[in-house]
Amino acid sequence: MLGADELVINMGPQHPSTHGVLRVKLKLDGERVIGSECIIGYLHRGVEKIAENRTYQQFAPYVDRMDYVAAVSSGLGYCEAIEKLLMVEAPPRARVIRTILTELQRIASHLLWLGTHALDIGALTPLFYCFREREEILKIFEKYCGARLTTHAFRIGGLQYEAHDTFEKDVERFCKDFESRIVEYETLLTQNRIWIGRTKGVGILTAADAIAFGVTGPVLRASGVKWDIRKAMPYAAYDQYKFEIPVGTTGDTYDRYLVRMEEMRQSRLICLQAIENIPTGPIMAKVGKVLKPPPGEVYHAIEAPKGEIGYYVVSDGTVMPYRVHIRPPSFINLQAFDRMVRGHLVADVVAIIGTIDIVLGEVDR
Amino acid sequence: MNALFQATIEFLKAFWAPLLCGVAIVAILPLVVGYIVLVERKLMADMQARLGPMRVGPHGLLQPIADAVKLLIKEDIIPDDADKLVFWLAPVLSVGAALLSLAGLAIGPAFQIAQDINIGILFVVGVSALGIFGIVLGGWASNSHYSLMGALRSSAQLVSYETAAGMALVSALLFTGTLNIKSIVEAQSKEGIWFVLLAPVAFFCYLVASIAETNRAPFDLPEAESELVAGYMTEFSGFRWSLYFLAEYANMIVVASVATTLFLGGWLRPFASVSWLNVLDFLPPLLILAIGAYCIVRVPKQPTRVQQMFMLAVAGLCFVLGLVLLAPVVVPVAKPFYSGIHGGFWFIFKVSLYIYFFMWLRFTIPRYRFDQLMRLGWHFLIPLSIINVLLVGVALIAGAYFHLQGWGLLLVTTPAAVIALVVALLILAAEKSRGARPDQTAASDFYAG
Amino acid sequence: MADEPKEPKPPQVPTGEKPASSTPAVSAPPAKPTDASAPAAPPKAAAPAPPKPPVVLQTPLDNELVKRFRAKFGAALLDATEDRKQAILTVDRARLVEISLYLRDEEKFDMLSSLTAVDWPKREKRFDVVLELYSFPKNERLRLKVHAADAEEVPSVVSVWPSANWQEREVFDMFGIVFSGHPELKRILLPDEWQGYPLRKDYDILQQDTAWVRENLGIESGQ
Amino acid sequence: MLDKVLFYFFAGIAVASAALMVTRRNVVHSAIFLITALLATAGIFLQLRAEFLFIVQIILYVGGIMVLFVFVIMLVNLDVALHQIQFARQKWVALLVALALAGQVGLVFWSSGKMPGQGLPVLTATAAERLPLNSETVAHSLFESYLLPFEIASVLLLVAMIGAVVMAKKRT
Repeated sequence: MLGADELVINMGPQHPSTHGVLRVKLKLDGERVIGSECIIGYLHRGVEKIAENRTYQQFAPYVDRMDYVAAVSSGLGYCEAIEKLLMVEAPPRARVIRTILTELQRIASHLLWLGTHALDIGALTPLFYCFREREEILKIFEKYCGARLTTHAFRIGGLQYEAHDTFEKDVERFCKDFESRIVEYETLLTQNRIWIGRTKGVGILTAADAIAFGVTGPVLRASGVKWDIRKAMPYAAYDQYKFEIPVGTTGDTYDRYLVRMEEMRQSRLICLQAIENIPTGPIMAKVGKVLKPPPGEVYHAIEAPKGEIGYYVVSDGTVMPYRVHIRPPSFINLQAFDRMVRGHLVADVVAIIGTIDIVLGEVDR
Repeated sequence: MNALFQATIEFLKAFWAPLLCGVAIVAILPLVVGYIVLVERKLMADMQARLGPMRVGPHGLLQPIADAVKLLIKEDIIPDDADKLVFWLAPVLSVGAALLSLAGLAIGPAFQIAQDINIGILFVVGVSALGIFGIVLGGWASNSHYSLMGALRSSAQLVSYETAAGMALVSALLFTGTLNIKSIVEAQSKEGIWFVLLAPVAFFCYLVASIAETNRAPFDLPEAESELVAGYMTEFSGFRWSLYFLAEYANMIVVASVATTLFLGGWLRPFASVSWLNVLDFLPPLLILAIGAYCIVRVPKQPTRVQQMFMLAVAGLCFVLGLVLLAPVVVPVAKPFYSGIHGGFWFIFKVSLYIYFFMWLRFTIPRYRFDQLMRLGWHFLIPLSIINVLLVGVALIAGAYFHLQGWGLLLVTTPAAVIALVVALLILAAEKSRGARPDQTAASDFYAG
Repeated sequence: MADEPKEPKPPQVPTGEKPASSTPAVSAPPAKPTDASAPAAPPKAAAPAPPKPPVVLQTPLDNELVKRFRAKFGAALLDATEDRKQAILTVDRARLVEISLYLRDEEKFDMLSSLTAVDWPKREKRFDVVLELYSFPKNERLRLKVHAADAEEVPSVVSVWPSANWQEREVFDMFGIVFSGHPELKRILLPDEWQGYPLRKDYDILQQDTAWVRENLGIESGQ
Repeated sequence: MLDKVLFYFFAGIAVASAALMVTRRNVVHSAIFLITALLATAGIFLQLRAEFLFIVQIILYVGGIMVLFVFVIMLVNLDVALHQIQFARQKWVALLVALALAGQVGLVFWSSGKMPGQGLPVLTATAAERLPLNSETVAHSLFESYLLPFEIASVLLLVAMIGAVVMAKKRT
């Protein structure tokens, strides 16, 4: 450990702050990281292989199990990809409800990130505040479709369930409460000297690097690239709503924190705009019980809480997809980890893993 | 053999009372620590919008006992490659040092085990610092990278902050001119003012340094669970682990007691020398009685009969305590016991407040990074405390020149504190401009100190 | 499962390989902003597409990009099609890196969002390696394909887009396609010693490396 | 009687752990025995009613220097040191030095026995209660009788400290 020697330390796969079964091999000089290697695959379930052996509808619940803290978003991406393949479109009402639920899911996912990230850096209390609000969102999910975590809320072609009676009221109440709750988190963290000391200048990712590594989502935006699929290639009903894309300047951990906080605010605004005016009408497009998309292929990506989640689906005209490839944001974003972590201390490794916001279910699929 | 026996008898004859007190401390301390932990969990729960332990006993009041039983009957695991002897020795060292240093403390004028050692405060500080060996050796003996790094961090941290704490103590000792614990408190009683007012900067330095020394958040890096799993405790489990735990909380009590003795007037009631404020003597008994009354109110709400009985018992205990506290104030016969009983109350009260502050910090703020912690210690706290010692010395000479006493000393110590504060701000500003340099973190070697 | 109380008639499904598909439903959605010819460059995809949209979904693509591309690389562009308004270029495997550099630097496809492969065992060259490119300035996606036979190596594009690194490892892991020039080509999701490539079509879903499972997990089967 | 028992107790521990400290192969074990030896010595100080020396011994030697010792030991790769042959060549030198020292000590005892009153000073026992407070005594002798040496030593230490800092700075 004295200067010249390197110490190789294994973080994980059982480590409290690798957020699952990520294993990081760190090469250390003292406590300074001079190299890292992520070893993944501990949670590999062969989702893409399963897809080739299930029908289009049967596979839909599987995507919920990838990013299990943002199942609604994964589901939306899959359903829209297959709709594109089928060349149908969900009716307006379904699209608006999808938008609301997806934005709520974005808030829930960011809340989980905030709580665990703060816990990694040693702030115990925000976790419980975040879970308190996340619980409200999960209750809305539960009321809507009966499930809280792996919701399978959407169907190919629209929705299975009509929004429950108190849907608008629940969402509105949550949004009203949530405004002051974000202020609570910010009081605990944003101006805190230690928090700033721990996050500012840590894990800097320049815009050029971010693009080169294919990083998307809040991590990319914190590096100063104003790019959000909701604006760039609007899907669901996002073209109807006004919202801002927050961007950072330096691309450090603190910026990513600020970007995600602002995103939660924007998601809240989108929800408020959406419940103002939910169109009436059918919630399901005309698709058959047996889905046989015409042969061909399609790539469809949406803005999940963690970044671009893309589905590349190839159809051979049968009831089962010929090939489904999922572009998981966590997996791609994690590639930039090595770039972000070099030259930092072990304590920063934890902050950086937290700030990328990975879910190992999605990294390993 | 006969001679040895005789010597033992002689020894016991001479020291039976302190020995008994020592045994009492060893016996009671784990219980006290258990309940401090319970209070901590309850406070944390309250600040985090949840309830905390609620299952064992009413409001989780029996939780510490359940925890203790669980820890005691856990399997004792020693890693294969561990150094068995040191692994066995380390937690014992840690807890031994913490318990030994408690012996020097005076909980009220009547209760002190090692009476009249004229190095009193040094004994407490010096012996409690030995606990570091438990941590370092335990970390080394575990033969694990995480443990070793935790141990290294711990020793570096302790060595750094010990200096600042020592300097802060020196500032306060300048006022007393003695190391004897009783004399320190008596000096504050004579001056009629607590040293926290005379040396606020020293108190602040000691506060920060004592948090770091006890490895509490935001300086809990040796056991930072998000980075080092559990630091030096990673490989320890069951009873050994609980010994470390015990040592940590005993150390908290020690540093809180030292701070109370030196800065917060020890067992003195607030404004002890102001006679018209003697009504304050009714505060402690009333407080305890109120708690007892609240317990009575809560009795019908307890779900089971056992819990109701338990609540009643707690209430009864409170009433007895309250009456004991009330007696010296009301009954003339019990007057001689006043200073002992009320002194004990105030001492424990102040220690609890100090510990409460530790807990409050832990729930509120994130953790420092190791280099930031070292920088805070070496670049800010140590210079500040050294400068403060000089300033307090100058202030005392000035005070002697003007024949100032008691509250009058504030005339000279306040400017000294203000100057120290300005210095502190200057140091911070300088640090900030240093921190602005981009290569700053890359070049600093934080182990070099 | 779409349990809708309607629709007695399932959409017609084609049985042949490629053509003759007629989906009566809303074809070529106008409201949905499409990817290939997004707002930034509307007139590009104009030329040959319109005549018969519902019948053949894969139409030849001949926009400005393809023209420039053809002028520069000529025969290296094997095929240019459009499927559901998404542009697909099939290029020569040998010149992949060169083409990638051109696309990144000249055509500003600065992000590689996804890299994967598809297995067509009956074809002469069984693998398609599929690169999904995105251009920030143009807000446009482009799909790049190369064909590769079983033992053929595909040039790695890690030097062009670092984000290809893990994705190429994943493709190697799942399909056994070797990427020449990859800095560290080894399995990523499966254990290093695993035998077989699970996403190949001839790898059954219940199949596993029994020897590995027995040796490392101490059980007979993971199923 | 009690005094004697305590003295032999502490002295025995000190001698035994000193011997163990030298003979142990494992550096950390050696350090532990050194700590024990120092603590036992502190115990003897305490028995002599030199409380200040006792606590200074504990704070400085055990709490300060030994922590740094152990710290450095842990930074060094122990496995390498364990397998090296240590001090093989100096064995005879060491033996010689030890013998010389032993002879010297023996000579002092022998001569003091020969010439009562001129060899080792024999102090008369004083009751513990009437002893002067020894932290004060130490302070007086340091800051009054031996002020100049004390200050010179302080300056020397300061110079050493600054020198160490400068050297450490240069390295990086």
